[in-house]
Amino acid sequence: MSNRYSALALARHALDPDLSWPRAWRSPDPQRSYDVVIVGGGGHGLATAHYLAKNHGIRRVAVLERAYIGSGNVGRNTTLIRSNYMMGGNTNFFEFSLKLWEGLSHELNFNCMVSQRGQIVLAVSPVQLDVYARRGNIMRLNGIDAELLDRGEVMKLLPYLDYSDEARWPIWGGILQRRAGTVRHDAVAWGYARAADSAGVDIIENCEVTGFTIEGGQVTGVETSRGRIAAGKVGIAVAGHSSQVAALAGLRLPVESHILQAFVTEPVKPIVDHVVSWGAELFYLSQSDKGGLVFGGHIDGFNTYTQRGQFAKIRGVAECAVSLMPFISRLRLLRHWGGIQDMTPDGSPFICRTPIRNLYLNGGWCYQGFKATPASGWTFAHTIAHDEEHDLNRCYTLDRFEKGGELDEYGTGNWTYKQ
Amino acid sequence: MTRFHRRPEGGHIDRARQVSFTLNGRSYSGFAGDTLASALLANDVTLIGRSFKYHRPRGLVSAGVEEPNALFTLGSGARTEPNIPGTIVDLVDGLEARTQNAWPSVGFDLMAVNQLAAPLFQSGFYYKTFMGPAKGSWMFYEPFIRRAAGLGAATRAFDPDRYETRHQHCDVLVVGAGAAGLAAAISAGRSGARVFLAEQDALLGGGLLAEPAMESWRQARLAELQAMPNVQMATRCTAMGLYDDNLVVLVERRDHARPDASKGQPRQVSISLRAKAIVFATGAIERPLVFGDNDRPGIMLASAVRTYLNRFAIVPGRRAVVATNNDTAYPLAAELAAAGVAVMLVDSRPTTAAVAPGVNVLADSSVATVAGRGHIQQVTLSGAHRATFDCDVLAVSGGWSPTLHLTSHTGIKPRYDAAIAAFVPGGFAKTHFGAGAVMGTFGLRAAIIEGAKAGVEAAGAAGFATSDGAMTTIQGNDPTYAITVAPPVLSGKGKAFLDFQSDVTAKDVKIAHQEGYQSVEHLKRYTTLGMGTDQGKTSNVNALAAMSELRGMQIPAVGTTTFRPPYTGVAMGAIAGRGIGKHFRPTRLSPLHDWHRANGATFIEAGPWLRVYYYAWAGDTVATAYVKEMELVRRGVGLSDVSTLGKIDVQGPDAAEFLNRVYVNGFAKLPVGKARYGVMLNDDGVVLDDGTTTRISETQFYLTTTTAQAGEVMSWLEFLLQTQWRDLRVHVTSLTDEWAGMALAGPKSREALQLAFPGVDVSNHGLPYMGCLEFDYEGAQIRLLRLSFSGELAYEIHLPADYSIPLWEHILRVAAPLGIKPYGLEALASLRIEKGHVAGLELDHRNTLDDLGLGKMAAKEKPFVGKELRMRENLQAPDRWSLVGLELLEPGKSLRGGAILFAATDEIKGHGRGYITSVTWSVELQKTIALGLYQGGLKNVGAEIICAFPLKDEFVRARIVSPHFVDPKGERLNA
Amino acid sequence: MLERRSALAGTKEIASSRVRLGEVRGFTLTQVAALDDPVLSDIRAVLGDLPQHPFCGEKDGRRIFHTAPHQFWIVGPEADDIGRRLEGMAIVTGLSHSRTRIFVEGPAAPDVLAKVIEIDLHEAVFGPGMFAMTGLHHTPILLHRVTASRFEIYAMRTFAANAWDWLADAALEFV
Amino acid sequence: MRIPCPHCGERDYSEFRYGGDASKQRPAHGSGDIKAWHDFYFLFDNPKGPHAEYWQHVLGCRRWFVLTRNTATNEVGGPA
Repeated sequence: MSNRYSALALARHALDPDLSWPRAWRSPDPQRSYDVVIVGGGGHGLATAHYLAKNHGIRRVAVLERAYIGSGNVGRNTTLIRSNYMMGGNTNFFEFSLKLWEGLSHELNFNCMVSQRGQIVLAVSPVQLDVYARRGNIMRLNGIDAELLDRGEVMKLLPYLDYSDEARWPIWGGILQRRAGTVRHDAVAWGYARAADSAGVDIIENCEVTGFTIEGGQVTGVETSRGRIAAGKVGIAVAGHSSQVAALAGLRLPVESHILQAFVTEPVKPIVDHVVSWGAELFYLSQSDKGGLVFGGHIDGFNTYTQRGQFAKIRGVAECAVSLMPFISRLRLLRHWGGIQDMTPDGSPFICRTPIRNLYLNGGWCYQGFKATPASGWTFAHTIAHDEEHDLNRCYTLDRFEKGGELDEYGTGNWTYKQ
Repeated sequence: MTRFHRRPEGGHIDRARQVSFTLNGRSYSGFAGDTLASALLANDVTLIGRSFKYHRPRGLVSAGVEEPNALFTLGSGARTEPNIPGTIVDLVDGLEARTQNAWPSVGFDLMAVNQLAAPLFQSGFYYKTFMGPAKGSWMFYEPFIRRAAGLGAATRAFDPDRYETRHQHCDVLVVGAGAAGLAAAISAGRSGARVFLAEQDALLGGGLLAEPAMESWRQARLAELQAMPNVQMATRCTAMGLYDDNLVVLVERRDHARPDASKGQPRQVSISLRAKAIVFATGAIERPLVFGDNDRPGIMLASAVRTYLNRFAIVPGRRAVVATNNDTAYPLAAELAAAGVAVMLVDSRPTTAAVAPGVNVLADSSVATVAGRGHIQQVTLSGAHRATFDCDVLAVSGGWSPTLHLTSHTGIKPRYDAAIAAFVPGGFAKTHFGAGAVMGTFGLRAAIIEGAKAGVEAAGAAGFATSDGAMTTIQGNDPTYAITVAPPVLSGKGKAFLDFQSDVTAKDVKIAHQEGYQSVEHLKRYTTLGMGTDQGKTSNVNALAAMSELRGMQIPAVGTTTFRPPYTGVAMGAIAGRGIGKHFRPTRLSPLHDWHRANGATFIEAGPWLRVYYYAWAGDTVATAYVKEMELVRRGVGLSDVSTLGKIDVQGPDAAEFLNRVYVNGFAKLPVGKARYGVMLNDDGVVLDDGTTTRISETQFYLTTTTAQAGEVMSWLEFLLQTQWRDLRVHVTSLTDEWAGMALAGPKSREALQLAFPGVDVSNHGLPYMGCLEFDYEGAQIRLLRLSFSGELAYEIHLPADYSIPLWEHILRVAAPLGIKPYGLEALASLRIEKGHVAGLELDHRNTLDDLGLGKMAAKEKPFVGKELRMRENLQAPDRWSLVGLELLEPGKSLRGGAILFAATDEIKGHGRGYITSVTWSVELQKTIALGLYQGGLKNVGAEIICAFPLKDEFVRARIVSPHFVDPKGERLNA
Repeated sequence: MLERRSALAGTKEIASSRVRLGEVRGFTLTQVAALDDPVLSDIRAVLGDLPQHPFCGEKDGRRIFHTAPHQFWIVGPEADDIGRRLEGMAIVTGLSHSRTRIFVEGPAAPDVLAKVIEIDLHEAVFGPGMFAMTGLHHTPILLHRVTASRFEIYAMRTFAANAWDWLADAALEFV
Repeated sequence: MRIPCPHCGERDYSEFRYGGDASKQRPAHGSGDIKAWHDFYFLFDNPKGPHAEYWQHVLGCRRWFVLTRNTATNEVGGPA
């Protein structure tokens, strides 16, 4: 019977208790060799496998995951998608990603709950509003939706913010991207896995890569906890641990690993209908479909691989939440957690070849890994298949710092820990 | 007929203090010492909610924080608080509670139709549908899903209550004041260590509160503790999380005391407690049994029935069935019998423990099905005795799960102990200890002894060697604890619930397994098991058991889920404390602030600073006022507050060499008494900051930075001196707070100076451009610099901050005949635009010296920070965007910051050739002008370009000109 | 002569039986730093024995704080010539206007401070005569415990009003 | 996390400012070697384990110092 998901299939299963759904993805043993091995079964790795099969007809692909798929940042982020970028290179890449998001549930036949509820970024000074305007103008000039809001318009859309004189920084206005929003993060990993699997990709969980076999400057396979696997090409997509895995191939990266924390409150009936971001201090919040308010702030600010955050930062984020939206004060925090992410000097990622032939890198995602997932997989698949960067990811190379090609979207300067 | 009723005596309640409260508007009464849950139960209110997905009737399951069902919305108006378990709410007079998730009422809930469609709602159903018909169809379905989800409703009104934070330190923290915790606190306390005993409950005693036989022991221990001044006891105080280096965050709740925010009384206090050692005595949480319709009201955890019976003196009807797979339910059966309840004890194990008289025991039997929708009425058994019994309550015990959440917050994985069918702490850090049920020690006597030992060890770890672990305990041995977990029923009729709150059944786990969501995290995320407000405290282990059954593995092989803080939900306000509203971040004020405020200033936030935007004398809106203030400076003389500039004292024999290294231009040969404009790069060759630095003596410089970068630059200089160039004999100190600064600018500024400081030679000869005079005026040390940000003849007067207001007033007074007035930030920033000075918007960590038209400043010979990396290919590209001036060519239209620039012949799309940073009306040229960055920069002078601002559908023509709109030759400032 | 005007000129002392909050005016704060050890002994020749962090030295009506390696703060009377006497031998920086001196006094003083100050204020750990450079609401302060129940805070002048507001608010429940 | 300031003693990490990898050797002032400066400034070992790093006690004595911390556990101290 068809494995296709639909309301009809659901009804059929409801009526016939003996009918059971097949596995969303198989659990195969690794074969001896593959055309392409992707290291890392997170959103980016699984998306890459999907597009390798779908766009390039490369099906002898294995995705190797150390734990269970989606165990990394795809399941730890705050689920935001947007394409409000102004630097050449970023703008089109992230808009391409947003376009892929818009069709993703259909493409994967898996409801990822792509919710384009709109994101509003709030400016706390006239100067900041000018800076946002520059970004918004660039978006419009590249066919991306953006609207400039004055204080009054923000008050209409977000009546529950603190507009009183008690507010430390007044809200001067904001910029709205209606097509931005949220996505059910786990569904992205599962949906890509299911699609890739049905195209013949082997998804191998609990399989840790312990080394690379490199002959004459060219990668020919990987050593894993489940034995050696030969590969024509190898792609690394393990953001958060890129330095660790790249080191196995003798590479040193422009990356420091930092923890970013995320938070969720108890579920309540609909109360926040947009994604709201604040310019006073990095802070962003949205309400999940389950009803919890999901939010986050800055990285803790020093490199670490522990997935525990510092309480001082937790308090700082709570102060942001309550100061911007005082009603949150009475809601209860249900859970907070941390994810390890690659921070790069300029805050922009890598999707590129490496000094080792047939070894490719996807990482350095800083804050923006989740929203980039579809475009990241799409362009990484292209880069692997054609052994060259696509126009969309041409600026995300490893050597950009040697050339002074930094892509500092937010003007924070070349500091991994200040991005 | 009533089922649950209150006994005339006994329990930890104060019958002398009656408390009245309402549920859904209807009044009830209880006693002081009740929880909302116990009071409702005493009133025989057993149906208190509807389930999340299927809207099944639900009743109380527990008597503690683990409660999955009995969630209420408390309070009203701005104090509305949803999803609060009635089991943790102190009953106070006038308490308003409402049931949730049912319409119109929990008794008759129309949403119960969901139950008909139940098969549709099996786990993961929403991933499989709501996709059609078109792309983005989810946007149509989502609102319905959102409204159906979300448990209770919150309010958007601002929280009127106050929350505090407190920092505290102790030697030994004991978490949990049950038998083990009390013993630990005492033995640790005897060592003289500072002990903090934290208990989440309103009373100290934990499980002892349901053990009548232990009451005298509890009282005696409390007396011992009260006699120890070094022991601090806190009730209603929950340890929410354990963080690095023994930081435990506790949240203390004071609702019961009716705190008054206007008197500064906090509703909750979050305590950041730093402990040298920690004893975890957090106890254990009982698990339900898994069988069909195991969620019916009247089916409660045995420990809960016992707590309601003994602590709250509530008898659960006339007939009770107690179903268990372990020994801990037996005392309850005995106590129920003693209370006159007909008890049937059903034990799934073949052999049973000893039982008290009056208790009928059926071994080798389990609950198969139950009858009764709104409340349980019958139990039908399977196994050895396939009988059916009527009952008013079914008390169940599926074993115990140690409360190890806190112990695992710093990453220590729990270990599965098959003997007790539960996870226990997988190990401890040097300074961590455990005692009692959390360690799997379920006997009281053993727990007390273990607690006393842990207290001694913890005190030792905290540096208090000698302590006395001798502890009065109880006679006789603990009853043995044995448990046999029967495999959970995964099929059969009637939903067998694992997670009551999220409505996750055994069948859902089966489906997850079939579809391959088999790792614990996949199971949780796919079925939402354990994701509710109770965070799966009663469901995690039963779910693991179900999955291990399906996978044919042992539970440890299936794994455990990671516990995340907080242990129980914590009000966001309590975490934030007072760092909200106007106290969100510190506000920084100029030493002249009081004068500004008293003299019609409108302020604007500039980073941490409050600066003067404009003054009332010039107008009542910034748009009109700043132009007047500019005219004042261009035509007469104005005074402006520049105290926010970063100021740094650079002293030492190598001070000149030091500055020579950090600035791109030379400072080694700067003569004493002279100032010089300097630019610093970061190591990457990008501009870090600019400012004017004055040589006070051979070995002392007075360095100024921009307001925005002051902190960065100070830290950077300290970094270089303290870690990289330790050979340089230089010391730096911030003077930003010590010195105030005021800019005196305009053609009449010299006259104003002469009036202000008669006897000081401020002639062009006495004080030439970029010169500096230091003198004493009326007891104040004055540093008078001749430099200009506006391009006019101008000076900066720096002096110790406390003198700034008197001097400011003096200057305004004596120079009044010249028409002097103060001017604000908007005018200051606009005057610099006219002069083409770069500032914050141009110094954005992306631009190079050449981008800002400062390339010529870079020294050819001497090395300087950033000299190497500024030579990188792209940073030297000839077509980089660099600083230009712009003149508006279409009067009546406007230039705007953030506009994107295009050549006249370009198609208006893409990223353009540059952008506008700053715009102003030029009083000098009487037209709108701007600064911006443009591809190729000044090579395009004279070119006509398009300034695109599509956000407002504006496309305006402008001409590229030199950014130096005013006095390009600098005749004015040299005059 | 110009009148000195404090950053807290506009504020009024807060007083109750449990806590008093006010400002100490009219003092000289001189920072003296040595680039090497020999200079330290020159300084000793003028000031006598130098106190070691975290203990505040009291001598000739002056308080001396060891604020950093080879660096001391000397808090003296309004007219103090100590800076001039040290000039030439060490690096001297006048900071009299850079800090605002706030006192918190009374039985509840430690409770007020514990709301915002992270260090252990227990008398056995941070006793009379000790000081610490630490944070108050994100800003650096020097906290000096003068007696068991009196603390003095040297706050940055531009943040003094902020520190005052914060402390006054923290003291509210004790007033 | 607690960080031991060499002058002020142990304090919460929020009193400090992180300054990055301290094991990297800054090229000599004016060395002129762009490649060396690139590697120094832009590349990181980013080890999972002991890490020597700069911190400044910004809310205290303002000293910069080198701290060894295990990035896998946040445990402070031990050999780099």
